[in-house]
Amino acid sequence: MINAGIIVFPGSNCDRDAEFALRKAGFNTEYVWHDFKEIGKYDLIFIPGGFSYGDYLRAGALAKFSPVMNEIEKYVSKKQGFVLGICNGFQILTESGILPGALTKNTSLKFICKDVDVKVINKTCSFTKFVSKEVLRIPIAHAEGNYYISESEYIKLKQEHRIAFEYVENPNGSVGNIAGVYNENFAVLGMMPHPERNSVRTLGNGDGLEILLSIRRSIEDGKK
Amino acid sequence: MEKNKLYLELGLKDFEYDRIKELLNREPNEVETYMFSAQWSEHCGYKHSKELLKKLPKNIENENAGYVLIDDYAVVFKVESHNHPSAVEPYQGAATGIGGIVRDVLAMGARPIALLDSLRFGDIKDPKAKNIFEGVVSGISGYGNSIGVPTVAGETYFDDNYQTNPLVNVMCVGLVEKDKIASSKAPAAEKLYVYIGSKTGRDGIHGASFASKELSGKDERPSVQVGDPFSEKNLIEATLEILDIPGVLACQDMGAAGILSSSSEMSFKGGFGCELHLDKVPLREEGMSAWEILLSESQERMLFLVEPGVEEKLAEIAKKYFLDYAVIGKTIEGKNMKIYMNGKLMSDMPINALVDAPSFYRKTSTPSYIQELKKEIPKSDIPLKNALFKILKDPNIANKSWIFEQYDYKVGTNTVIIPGKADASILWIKETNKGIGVTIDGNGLYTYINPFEGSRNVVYEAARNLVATGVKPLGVTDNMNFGNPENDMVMWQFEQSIEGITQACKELSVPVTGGNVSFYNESGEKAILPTPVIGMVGEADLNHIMDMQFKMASDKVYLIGK
Amino acid sequence: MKIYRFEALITLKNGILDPQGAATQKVLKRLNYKIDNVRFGKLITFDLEAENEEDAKKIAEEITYNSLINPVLENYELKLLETRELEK
Amino acid sequence: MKIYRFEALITLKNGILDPQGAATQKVLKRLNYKIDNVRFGKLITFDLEAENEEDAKKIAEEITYNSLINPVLENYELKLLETRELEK
Ligand SMILES: Nc1ncnc2c1ncn2[C@@H]1O[C@H](COP(=O)(O)OP(=O)(O)O)[C@@H](O)[C@H]1O
Repeated sequence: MINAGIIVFPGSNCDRDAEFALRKAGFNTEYVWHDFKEIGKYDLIFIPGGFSYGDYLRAGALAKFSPVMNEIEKYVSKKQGFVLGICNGFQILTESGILPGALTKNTSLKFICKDVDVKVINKTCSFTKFVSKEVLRIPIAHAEGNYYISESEYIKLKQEHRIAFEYVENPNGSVGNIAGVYNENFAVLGMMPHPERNSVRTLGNGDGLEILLSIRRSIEDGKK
Repeated sequence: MEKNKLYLELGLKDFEYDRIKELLNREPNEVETYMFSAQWSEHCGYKHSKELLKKLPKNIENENAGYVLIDDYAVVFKVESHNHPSAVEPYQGAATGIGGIVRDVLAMGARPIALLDSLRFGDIKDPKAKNIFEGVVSGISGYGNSIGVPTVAGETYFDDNYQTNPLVNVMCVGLVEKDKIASSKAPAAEKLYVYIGSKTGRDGIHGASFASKELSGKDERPSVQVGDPFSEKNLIEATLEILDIPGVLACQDMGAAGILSSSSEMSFKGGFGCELHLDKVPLREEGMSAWEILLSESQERMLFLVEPGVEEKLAEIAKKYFLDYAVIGKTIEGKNMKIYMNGKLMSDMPINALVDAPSFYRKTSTPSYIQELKKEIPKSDIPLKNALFKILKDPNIANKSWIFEQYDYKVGTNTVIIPGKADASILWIKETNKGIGVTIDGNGLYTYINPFEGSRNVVYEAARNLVATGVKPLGVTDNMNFGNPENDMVMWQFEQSIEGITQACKELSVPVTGGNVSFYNESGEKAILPTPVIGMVGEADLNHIMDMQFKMASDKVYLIGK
Repeated sequence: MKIYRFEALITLKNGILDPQGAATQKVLKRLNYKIDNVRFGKLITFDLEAENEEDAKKIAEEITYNSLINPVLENYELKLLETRELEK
Repeated sequence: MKIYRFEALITLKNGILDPQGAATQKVLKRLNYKIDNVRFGKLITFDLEAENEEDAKKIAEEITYNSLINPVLENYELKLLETRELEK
């Protein structure tokens, strides 16, 4: 079995959605409350969307002090498995410095909920290796999804192929239309769009499931 | 202040005060006068409406929210208005409106799964009206999105008649397995009242009370309530965990008249008395007096009744979710409510006196404006083509995506039909093939012209919206937005409207599961259009639902009906 | 004409709930800081072009009161930070 | 032990876009105000309990830098507003 741990912070609200989608993608799922410290057994750590700590101060800012975040840092540096942060999860990963850049207010200053098209930029790493399409239709739902990174760091990200997804039409002002980025060793992905919201046909065209399935297959291949 | 003047300042009438003295067999003291003023206010006491509301074909009495059944699930739903707070502070008014209705549904033990909003504002070209409109939408977005409950449908109208008195009606739908429905009725004496949630401050203590007591300088406007969606989200999860603990007997949200009304109503429904210790209540501000603590409408608080010994488990859950916790009293044998502060007995009186506000119902007759209206035949000489463009340009007809794209209508991953795609939205009951159809509708103009038929039509419109998506209507919740009920015309409109809704519900065989009344929607001379708002839910088989998009070129279009 | 730079310090009125401050405080307390009374406000800076200081102050007050604050919930304090000549 | 009240003034770094400031400025310009460089920041006040001023300042810096700001986006200035005796 491939095990996914879904981190639940006070204020997370896509944890149950993630659980449903991961199960559909064939993962064995467990919720991990933010005070918990034993995360070594998971093949995938999923940091779901929502408003951890109400998104007070800044989105994702207070969550970085939860005990589980220290463990996630260790998990990442020891390369124990994959980490996927969606929406608020992405914000938490940038706030805690695991991923570069910062997520700021949408240029419209408004929350935006709609389906958008995102281009898969790097199709060689585990998260996207088995994705069949070039462009995925995935919902966004955020007020602070405007990805900021300095010019020099942007160039570096590009050179290192660490941009995972780009919006076809920029909804929020993100530098370089960035919708998702990887860490240095491609084990951590943060993205604003919600693949877990489009994981079954009843809810859309199922494009989101492709990403989750790619992760599962990559983990399975790695275990062989 | 002289005692006998206080009651007048607080909005009680002379004959009501006499009634209170009769019920108590004595003069009420200061705290008690405040208690009566809150419990006998229109908001809590339904003085002008309770007689007429009895006509509605109800399926459930006396709970925080009503429900209908779909297989093994109860679909809990209710609508509530937050018109006045939204006029004063649009963002917070709307936000706290969401918070309040969510807690009503939560108190039934249901997980909130959807929100709907019915909104009315003045002319959108007017900067003030626009300001209120934008503030309200962002308040709903800010609060609803944060607590993770999708706002899946609504309606929005702009009309001069709502210029200074906007309508903000919000509806929440929740889902619970039917044998897990919670009750607000105290089942026995000597059980503990446990307070869970945010601290109590001076917010939302009624304007009437304030005018008389507090306002000393221009900077003091403490009655504005500020929403804290983070605490609400925590309260949702905490409440659902708490209700799973054996020995948790009843629960209620602290809404209007906060601690006072929740504790007295829970005890009263069970036929018991209660004892409260106000010094135990977690406070946010210093120097709060007994009446302020009792009447405060601070947000994000719930009251539970538990077996002694179980309270420690609640304390742990409260801690887990960053919430305050306190045992503030207990149920007792007898019929009295006893209020203590720092060991001193502040009040001891029968609960039924408090809960049983007098009825102000009176007969009315058809007002003259109806005759006048009948003489007026609307005419228009705009050429048809121009008329079409005019209609399409009208903000009431134009696309509403500016609004609903600010709402997270997908969180929860149950929204099978999303806003903009059909006349109603549909929510999936996961792991089944069933869906819940939801819609909310109102029509002030029709209701003004003919309150009976106009209101009857609103129920039918809601039903048509559901049926058009393949949903079978199951139940109705109503929000009656009217002017000053002391005015005969308004009272007549209200009565007619209730009768129209009653008739329609009987014709369609759908029960009214609950509702809300909002009177005094006027400013200056002018009352709003009488605006009953109908929320309706129904059942869908997900293999047989339909949205309104044309599917393919060369498909035929038919018009059916008269 | 000169340019006047103002700073508006906007704070919540006493008694008005500050959910951000409260949550931030709870988190910091859990990290064992001896912290209390955390309150969030806004800091808005802006430049005004005006004939003289008196005018500038009047306009700044007007803007702050009418547009920057919500008088139902907030108080403010206005500071003139600097004055400089208008560059042509 | 004493109580030290601090004020953290948090501003966006130069070059970081401030959509809120830009939007407000647009509205105010439309109202014919001669306004420019509108920038939004945060003002956070808090009380710290500490042995002495030096300690208090050190802790306040730590809290502000590690928790209250995001160094990718923001600068800050910290001010000690007042000191008072701890009431027992
Ligand atoms: N305030 C609102 N909140 C959420 N959705 C709204 C709101 N106003 C309108 N909508 C949505 O916009 C769509 C169109 O609404 P409306 O213009 O009222 O259409 P109709 O008159 O055909 O019902 C519907 O899906 C409705 O739910």
